[in-house]
This record gives sequence, structure tokens and C-alpha cells, in this order.
Amino acid sequence: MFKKVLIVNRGEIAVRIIKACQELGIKTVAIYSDVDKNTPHVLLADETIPLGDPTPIESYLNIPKIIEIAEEAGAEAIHPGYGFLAENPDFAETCSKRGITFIGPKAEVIGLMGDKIAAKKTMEKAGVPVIPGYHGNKQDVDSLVKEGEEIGFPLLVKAAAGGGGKGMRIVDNIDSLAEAIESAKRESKSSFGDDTVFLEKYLDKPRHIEFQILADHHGNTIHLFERECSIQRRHQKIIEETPSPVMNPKLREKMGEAAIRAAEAVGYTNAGTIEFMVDGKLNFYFMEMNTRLQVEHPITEMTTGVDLVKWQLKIASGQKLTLKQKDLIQRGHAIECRIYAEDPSNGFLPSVGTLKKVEEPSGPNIRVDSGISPNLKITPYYDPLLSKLVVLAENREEAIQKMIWALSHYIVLGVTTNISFLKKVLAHEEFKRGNITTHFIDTYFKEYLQMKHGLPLDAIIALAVYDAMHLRKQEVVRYKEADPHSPWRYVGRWRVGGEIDVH
Amino acid sequence: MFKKVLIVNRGEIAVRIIKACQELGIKTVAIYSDVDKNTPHVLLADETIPLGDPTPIESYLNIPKIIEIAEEAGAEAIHPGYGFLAENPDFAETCSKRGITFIGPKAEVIGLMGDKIAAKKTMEKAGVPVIPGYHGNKQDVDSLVKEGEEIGFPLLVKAAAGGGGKGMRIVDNIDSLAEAIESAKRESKSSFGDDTVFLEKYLDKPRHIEFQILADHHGNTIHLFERECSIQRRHQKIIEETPSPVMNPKLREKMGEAAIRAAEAVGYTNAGTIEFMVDGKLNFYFMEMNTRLQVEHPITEMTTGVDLVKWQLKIASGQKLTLKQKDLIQRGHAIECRIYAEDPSNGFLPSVGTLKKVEEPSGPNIRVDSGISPNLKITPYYDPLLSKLVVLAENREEAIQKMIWALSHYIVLGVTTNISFLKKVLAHEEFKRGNITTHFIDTYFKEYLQMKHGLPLDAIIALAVYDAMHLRKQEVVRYKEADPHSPWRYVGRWRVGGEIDVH
Amino acid sequence: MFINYEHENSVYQVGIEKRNNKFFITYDNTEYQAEAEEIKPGYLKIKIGDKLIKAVVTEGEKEKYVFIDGEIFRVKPIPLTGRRMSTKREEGDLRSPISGRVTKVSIEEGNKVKKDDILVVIEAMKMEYLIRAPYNGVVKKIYVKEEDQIEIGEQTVEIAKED
Amino acid sequence: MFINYEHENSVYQVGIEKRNNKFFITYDNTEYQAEAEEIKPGYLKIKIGDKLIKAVVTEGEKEKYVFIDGEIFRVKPIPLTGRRMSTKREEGDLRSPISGRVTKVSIEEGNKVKKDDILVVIEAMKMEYLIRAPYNGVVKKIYVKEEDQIEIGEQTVEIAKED
Repeated sequence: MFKKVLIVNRGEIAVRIIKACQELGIKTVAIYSDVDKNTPHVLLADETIPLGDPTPIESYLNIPKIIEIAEEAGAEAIHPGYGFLAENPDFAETCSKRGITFIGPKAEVIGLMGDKIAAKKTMEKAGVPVIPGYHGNKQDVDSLVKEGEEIGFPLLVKAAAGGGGKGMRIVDNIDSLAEAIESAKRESKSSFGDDTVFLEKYLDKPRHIEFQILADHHGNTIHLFERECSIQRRHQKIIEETPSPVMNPKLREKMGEAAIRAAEAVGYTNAGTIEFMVDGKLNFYFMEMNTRLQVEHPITEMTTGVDLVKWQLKIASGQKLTLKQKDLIQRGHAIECRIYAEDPSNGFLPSVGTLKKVEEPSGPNIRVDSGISPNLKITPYYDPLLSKLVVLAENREEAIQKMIWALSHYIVLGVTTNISFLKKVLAHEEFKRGNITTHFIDTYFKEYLQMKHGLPLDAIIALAVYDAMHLRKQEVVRYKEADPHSPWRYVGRWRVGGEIDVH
Repeated sequence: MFKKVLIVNRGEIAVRIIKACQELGIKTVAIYSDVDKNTPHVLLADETIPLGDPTPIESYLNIPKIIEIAEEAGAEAIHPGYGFLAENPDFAETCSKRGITFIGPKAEVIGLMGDKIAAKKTMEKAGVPVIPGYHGNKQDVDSLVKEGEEIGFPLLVKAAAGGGGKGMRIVDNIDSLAEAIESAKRESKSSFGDDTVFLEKYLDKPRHIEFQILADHHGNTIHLFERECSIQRRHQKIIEETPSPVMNPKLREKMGEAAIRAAEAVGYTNAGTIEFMVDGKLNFYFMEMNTRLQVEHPITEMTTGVDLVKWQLKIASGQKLTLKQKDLIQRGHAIECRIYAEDPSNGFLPSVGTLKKVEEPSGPNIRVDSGISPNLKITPYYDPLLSKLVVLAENREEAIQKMIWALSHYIVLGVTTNISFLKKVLAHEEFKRGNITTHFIDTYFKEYLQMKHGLPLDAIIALAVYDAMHLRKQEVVRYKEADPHSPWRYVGRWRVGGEIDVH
Repeated sequence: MFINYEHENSVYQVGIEKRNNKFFITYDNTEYQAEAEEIKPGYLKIKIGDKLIKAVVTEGEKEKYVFIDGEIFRVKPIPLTGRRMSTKREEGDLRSPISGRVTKVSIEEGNKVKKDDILVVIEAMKMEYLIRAPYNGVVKKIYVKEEDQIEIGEQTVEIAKED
Repeated sequence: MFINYEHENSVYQVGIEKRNNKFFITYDNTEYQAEAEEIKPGYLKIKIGDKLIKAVVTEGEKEKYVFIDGEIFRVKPIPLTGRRMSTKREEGDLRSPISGRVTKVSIEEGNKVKKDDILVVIEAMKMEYLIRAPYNGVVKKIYVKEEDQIEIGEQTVEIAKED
């Protein structure tokens, strides 16, 4: 096993990886940009090295600087987490050239799967079903519009290098196709430095269901069952669960086999995920492979009892996978909610600010993978994921109840979060029935998101009591001197103008 | 299911029960004595009712007051937790008479099992092996000494009404038997209002292994495997784990069957535990039955995926046990450490004070059942259990590693705790090998507990830096004015007199 | 004393007095008598008759947050001496919905634009936000240039309406 | 400035000066230069050369606690102006090891006692603690009576040694 590992990430995932390393007796090196100086991952690591400028490209994406740090610190291996450099083949390649173990698959595999077009072609060859679409080289807007017309609508425009909804557009008709392609290309260029896009048939009642893979360097590949990730906003998962409410043993076996076939077709090693789209008739199609740890890996860990991050470390250090497919069992039902600093009623726009109070729920089978603490500044530099709340229960109904309880006991004050919104989704009758698709939020929550919910009386009372306890003397005096005849004398609620119109 | 439940307990177990109720949509009523006004269980409950005087007999043991509270609050059921009134047949009986569901077995069963002598006789009749001993009515010291001589030494003097090491004495020879009997009687009288004691053969290489039982009101009884609870100090468990390192499938089956037989012999309902002693040759003997939830129930929950407290509520409300013996599987290895406010190097004496900082470890498969928070006063009124730290891992070795990591990240400042001592036990070679008996602490830690460990340089530096930052001006001035020629000028370490001799 | 809280464009006015360790809260023509304790900074236990309110209140830079009954509300206290603050957007006032970086300015002052034309692109947290023309018109003023940092609520462009 | 900490009956003397945001710590004839930051109350990050010390320090009523490297240490700061405080128990000085309630006093002043005789029984947290005679002797003074509350370190009985 490694003696020292450098974690090239921040936030909750860096914390998760550091803990796994420390439990295995591995020393950890954390890196941090100027704005992350006292964040949880920095306080937890055994050694910490500053990166300076918080701009991603100057910090967590800065390959030369990171390699230099790894060498100076004497780290034998690098764990990239997810995001940042996790799926960058150049980085994996550079590590390998400098004699540092990259904890993940080989650079070629990352490169192959990172090119969504090449990935689909490879999977088609391996006999894994793929979605009809255009993955060709004609990248001018006119040609793409023509290809799109052939595939038919609705249609998906997708950045070849993309992920997490970036550079992705759904197009309902030919009129808006050109503009969607241009915008996707622009976003992809700016995010990934590559503006190649491809087009895909957009499925009916689509679900996003993925399979977790573990593969060692001795020819053993297993899957750890599915994760249902259909609940998304802006094409970004926000609630994941396992088992999928739509899954049955036969389909699970078929999809599991396809996932293993997909991984074996590219000589995959370490942890990875095969993402499938499943339509209303339970046909499934390969969508893409994520050649890294997933954000939502904890739900698999809770239902299988397997520690995926520890296995990543063991596999990377050359150990054999001792878990056998036939011994693996899913038990119970797990749900993950992603806690974001964002405002659901304002288009899910990220919210920045300083966290004033943080109190995370706890209890049996409640897991919080968290990257936050009181007084932390949430900046616009990085992804606004604050933490992941994960629960396990004996069945789906109890898991939903537990998650709602846990969300109701999650105190994060200082930025706007999606906690309340997540509760509303979980409590929705159609969610409870398991009738979910990737359109769930758009279908059922358009109105909710524009509704005003009002300030309850108890909140008004609490605020008033708090202010009465805390307002400084001069403020109180000023209030007391207010003209008793002014219109402000009226005590109650009134409405300001109209809505805020964020066009 | 009940609409409202009164929790007749405090601390971590009250918190645990309230959470289970709230997840099931049950409203909770907490009671609290004057010193518990702002403790976690009070802050979490839906309704809270004061008990006044903190003396146990005036508060958490005050049956008339508690029944009155239950009726006024409209609670349909009472959960007693463990300790206090959990095994008091009069209380269970009173609840039943007043139409309140007591969440536990019937009063008669509690009474029968609470009388250790009658319990043994019942078990012998049911064909469950028991330890040789004297459980008779001759309770004068002379008769007991005579009976003890017959059984032979070493010998155990045990309060009939006892539990948790209270009113228990090990006697090595005839000379100290009389005094041990007297002292046990006195302690039992004061703790339980009953001074009946019995005598038992003290086993060779004894292990304490217990089986968890669940039984409904429809004739279904299952066991949820064993818990190894041999690591004890002052006859009180401090580390529990499952599976037991000594267990094999055959023995597990035999003991599990005996446990179910024992439960069925008394018409047991709800959650309970059959405690066995297992000797060096893997003979097992019924020791006693705990007719309530155990402190160490979480390790069973983590390895079986079953929520015992939720099942207690379901069973008490009349629901059928849907768990089948054949479907239950132990998975992984779980360990619990009890975090006590006590000083291991001073005879494990309880430590009182105010908790200044509390930061509990967290991470995948780490569970903290906690009853504490910053600024809480630890008083001498109640048991000094602060919390229970529980971990689950794929195997025993990783579970031990994880527990040591978690203990090393458990910050409780303001009272002395056993955290450091627990780590030393877990790291002991014989513990790692699973060679544990109930004598483990006495055998391997006598010396350790008397050793001085010294203050490391880093701690000295941290203290000095802290003081340099925080000492008030006049203090600093006073130091600065100190005579540079005084003997205090010498900077380093020196020893005061000898040891503190706590005789 | 009277305090005003703004929440979702509504203003809540409440009166509060402290006398003899009791709080008298007036809202919507009803008076509530409360006993209250701050058990640790921001953590309140408020008793009104038999009812217990547990809340956590904290102050951000410009707003207050209150956690109550599992929900979090953000309010802005409004100074009593101030005037009504309109939070309605004026037509043609295109403020940034987010703090981020201006990655593209597609227009120049004097340009004619059509409804829904993209005017400015702002990137924040790896996402792209498009500021579009709310109606046909002429670009009157541009407040930002490419690569500018922009704060939430800052104006980007002014468009003079035309038909 | 010099500070003394008592831990397990040893006294640690340390010198510390703050100059230009650096701390100069002298202990055991070695000087350490440190940079330090208190990231939140009691949470210290201390840098000495390449080495980083992370510690949590807090003050109890009479003692200080420091959490470092997974271990917790309790120390008593000793005022510089004070005299050496002996924490050694004098023979025949039988202080209570615990705060609790005196449930039994088995002796009277003037009684003869033998080594290991039980003198006083104290109950705390449902456990019983026995105070025994450390040697043969005569009961000189009894400081407690049954049902008294007793604090940790409080004297119970004095025994005059006899052989």
C-alpha cells in the first residue's frame, strides 16, 4: 500500500478521500487555493501545500504546479476525486511519466471515454446498445442542423467533452437548433477548451440509471448494482437512490452484464461508472462512462457494505479485488441528496456568502459527506456543492421519511440552499410512487419554483425576539422615536411592487 | 402506529428514540430534570415537560409524576430506553393499568427476568444451560459464605436485582467472601432497593456474548446474531463488537436457537437480549436476560441493516414482524466504544465538569449516538456515558483501524474521558488477535493505568502559544516583571513529590 | 419598537416591546406574549402560552436567516427611517442575476436589438448565464466589458424600447 | 514571559515571547520559532519551520485542555507568583476521589482502625467508593457525616498512625 497520497481536489470529496487514506494508515497531502486556506479538507490532512490564486486554472487545474508538489512532498500516488483533473488524460499521462500512480484507469482509457463520440463507437462495437444520434466530424452549424433534422425532435445537443449538464441543450424544433448548437459550443469551449458537440435522440420517459464498476489489474471486473439518478435540475443530478424503483432482477442482470462488458471492452481498471438511459419500455442505452469516482458513490457503499474509495486505493496499489460478484448483495434502500448553495426559486442560480451557522443532521444510517464548517466563505470560484446527505433504511418508504427528517434538521444559514426544495421533491406523490424521469423537476416543479411561500408567523416572532435581544442601543432609540402617526405604524404584511423579473 | 410517545429517559438513548419516532411520524414528548434543561434530547423533542429536582428518584424514576405527564400530554405509549425504569415491572404494570402502552415486554416477564434467581430456574427448565451457583433464599451472610465454599473459588457475588456491574464482586478466597457479600448487598440495596445476592462459579477465560432477540405479539421470535461484550472495566462493558472473533457458524446456530428458546419460554415480546457466558472451551451458559433495548444495540443494526428501535415501536403498536430468520444476514464487522466521562488512570472514577468543546468524528460508516453538546454540564446525578461511537467496516481489521481513527478525531474538552484508553485497548496485540476475555483490562492494563505518559512537546508549544494570545494584559505584565534571577527562570520539566496515592 | 422584514418582495411589519423579561409582539392586529431564552448564540427557545418555538437566527452581511420547524427563511431587515425600496426591475434595466465574470458582450452602444437577442454572457461557477433583450430597442448604455467581474444585481446594459 | 503547566504531577516550565507576529518558545534549553493563527476560538494552526501543529485549546474552571494529534491532555496552569503546590497526599490524609454523597461513616472519632478497614462509603453516579484506612491507627478527625454532599479532593477523615 502507498505511504503517502496527494489529493488533487477540495471540498467534501477531498475530505472523504483523506479519511479513507488515514484509516488505511496512508499519509495525506492536501493542496488548497487562497480562498480554501481553512476549509475542512485542509484542516484534516497530514500535510498541506498552498496553490495561491483561486482561479481553477491556476490552482486545482494547474498540472505543472501539482506534479511539482507531488514530487516535493514525496507522494507516491495522486487521487483526483471527481471534477477538476479527474478525467484529464494529459494529467494521468503526466503522473505516469513522472512515476506517480494516478488513482484511476489508464490515460488512454480516460482519453477514449472522454471523447463521447469515440466512446459510443467503441461500445457499439462491444455490443452495448447506444442511443441513435450523430457523433460525426462535420462540426459546422449548418451540417449539424441538417443531421439534427434527420434524427428528429426532441433532440439533445451535447458537448463531446462535457459532463454535468455543461454544454448541453435540449431542442424541441428546428427553429431553435442553430442557436442551441452555437451556445453549447461556446460553453463547451470555455469549460473544456473544445467545442465539438454531438446530437442525440431525446428519449421518451427517460431515466438515468448507472452501474458502478470496480476492476483490478488482475483481470477481475465486478459491478456493484445500479444507481437511479433521474432527478436532475439543469441536467445535474440532485437526488440519487438505489435500488432503482423501476429495476427488476432480470433487467439488473442484463444491465450489469452490459456494464461489465463495457468496462472490459476498454480494459478498464479502478472504479468507474457506466451511465445508461432507460426509456419508458425499459430499453437501455449506453450514454457515457465516467472514468472516476462518482459524486453519488455513497449510496452504493451503504447498500453493498463496500468502501469504494478504499478499494480504489487498494486496486491502484496493485491489490487483487477479493470481492466476488456472487457474494455482493444489495440490502436496504439508500438515497442521496446533494446540498447546493443555490436558489431554486431563482433558476437554481448559485448563491455566495459566508456560512454563519452549520449544523448537520446525524443519526443511525445518516451519512453526511460534508466540505463545510461555520464561517466558511462560499465563493464563485468552484462548484456550489456544500455536502451530500445520504440515508439508508430497510425500504424505500422509510428511506424517504428518514431523508425528509434529516433535511428538516440540516441547518445552513448564510447562503441560500436547495434543502427546502429537495424536501418538496421527496414529498411529491409521484416521487413516492417511483414515477420519475429526468424531466421530473420540469414537469412538476415549474409552478412551485415561481410560487411565493410566505414567512410563517413563528419566523416573524423569532426574528422580532432576536432583534429585541440584539439590536444596539442607538438602533432601538431610533425606532422608538418614530412618528406614531406615520404609515409605518401599521403592523402587518404588505407587498412590494411586483415580482422580481429575472428575464 | 402511535401518534405520540413519551420518552422516559435522557442522554443519547433519548435522542436515539426521538429520532426513530420522528422519522415514523410519531410526535415525541421529552421529560427533563432541572440540570437537563437544554440537553440534546430536550432540544430535539416535539414537546418537553420539566421534572424539577434532578435526583433520579424525584425525576426519571418518579413513576407517579411520569404517568401523570403521559396522561396530560396524551401520549399513547412510553419508551423507557435502558436503565431508569426500563426494567421496572411496577412501572410497566402501572402503564398497562392506565391504558398506556409500555414499549417492552409484559410486566410479568420483566419481573421474572429481573429476579436473577427465578430467571435461571426458568431457563434450566427450558433446557438452556446455566452456570453452577447458589440462587437460594438463605440470604444471611453466614449461609451464603457456606454456599460459596461449596461452589468453590473464584466466585462471583451478584445482586439479584443488579445489572451493569452494580452490586457485583469477584471473590478469590474464603477470607474476603463475607465482606464482599456485605458490600454487594449494601450497594444493591441503595441502587435497587433490594439486597438479595446470589453466588456463581467464576468461569475460566470467560467471554460475555449475548444474542439480540425480536419477538412480536403474533408468535414470531427471531434472533439478530451475537454481540461480543467481553471488554469490560468494573464489570461494565466498554467495547462491544459483532461478529464475535470466537464465533463459528455451528456455535452461532446453537446459541441462537438457545436464545430463541429462552425468549419463547417466557412468552417474550419486543426487543430483548439473552446474555451468555462462554468459557475457554466454547461452552455457553445463560447468564441473564435484559428485557429492554441494550446500550450496544447499534452494532447489531449496522451489521444486519435492521432498525431495532423502529421495530420496538412497530411491535408495540401491534404490527407483525416481517423479518424472517432465514433472510437475516450479518455483513461486515461493527465495533462500539462507549465514551465515558471518567478517568481511567484514577480507577475509572467519573469526571464531572462543563464540556467546553465537542467535535464528534464523522465519515462513512461512522455513527455517533450522542447525548452531548458544547457547554453541557456533566453532573454526578446520572450515568457518565457521554456517547457511543460505532463503526462498520468490511472486516475486523479495518473496523479496528476505523475506530482508532474515529477516536483520534473525537474532541471532548472539559472533562476527563476514556477516549485515549479505548484507543490503547483497540491497538493492543491481543485485542487485534481477538484473544479477549472479561479479564482483558485487568490482565493487560493494570500497569498502563498507573503509568504517567508525559506531556508532549507539541502540546506544551500549543498551550504556550494559546496563552500568549489570550492572557490578559495585567497577567502578562506580572509575568514580565518576574525576577530574571529567580529559580523560576529555569525552563523545563520537573516533578512534584511522588504519585497521587488514591488508596 | 417596530421592525420591518422583507421576504419574497413582501414586507412584514412587527412591533415588539420587552418588559420585565417578557416580550410583547404585535403582528397583524394580534399581540403575542412570549418568554424567550437564547440558549447559545442565535439559538432561541420562545414560549407563547403552551407553545414552544425553537429557532436559530443569524445575521449575514445584508440579511438575516431564521431556521424554524425544519425550514430556512432569508429576510432583509428594512430600516424604519428609509423609504420603500422597490425591488421591481424597471423595463430595460438588465441587472446581473449572479456574481461572475463577463465572458461576452455581443452588442455595442447604439446597436439595434430584437427581443430575446443575447446581449451579454456571464459565467459563474462554470455555468453560463445569458442576458437577453427584453424587447426590441436600441442599446443605450453598456456598463460592462468582457473579462469584467460582475456582482449580483449590478447593471449590465440599458436598452431604449422601440417597436 | 514564563508559564508553568502541571500535568500528571510534573511541572513544565516554558518561556514565550511574541515579537512581530512570531512566537519564540523556550523549553528545555531549546528555542522554537513559530507562526501561529487562531482559525476559530481555541483552534490553533502553528507552524514551526516545515512542521505544522494543529491543536485545540480550551479553558476549564481550574484547568486547561489541549487536543493534539488525536490525544487530549489536561494541565493546570500554575501562577508564577505562587509557591510549589504539592499534590502529594500526606499519609493519613484521606480525600474523596470523587464528588458524590456520603452514604456511610463506619467510624467515630477516637476509634482504633486497622489497615484496610472501611471508614467511609461515598456514592456517586450509582457507584460506591470505599475509603479505607491506609494503616493501623486512631481516628483523629472526621470531616463528613452521612448524607453529606462531598466534592472531589475534600478531606473525609484523618487517621493518626499507630503500629
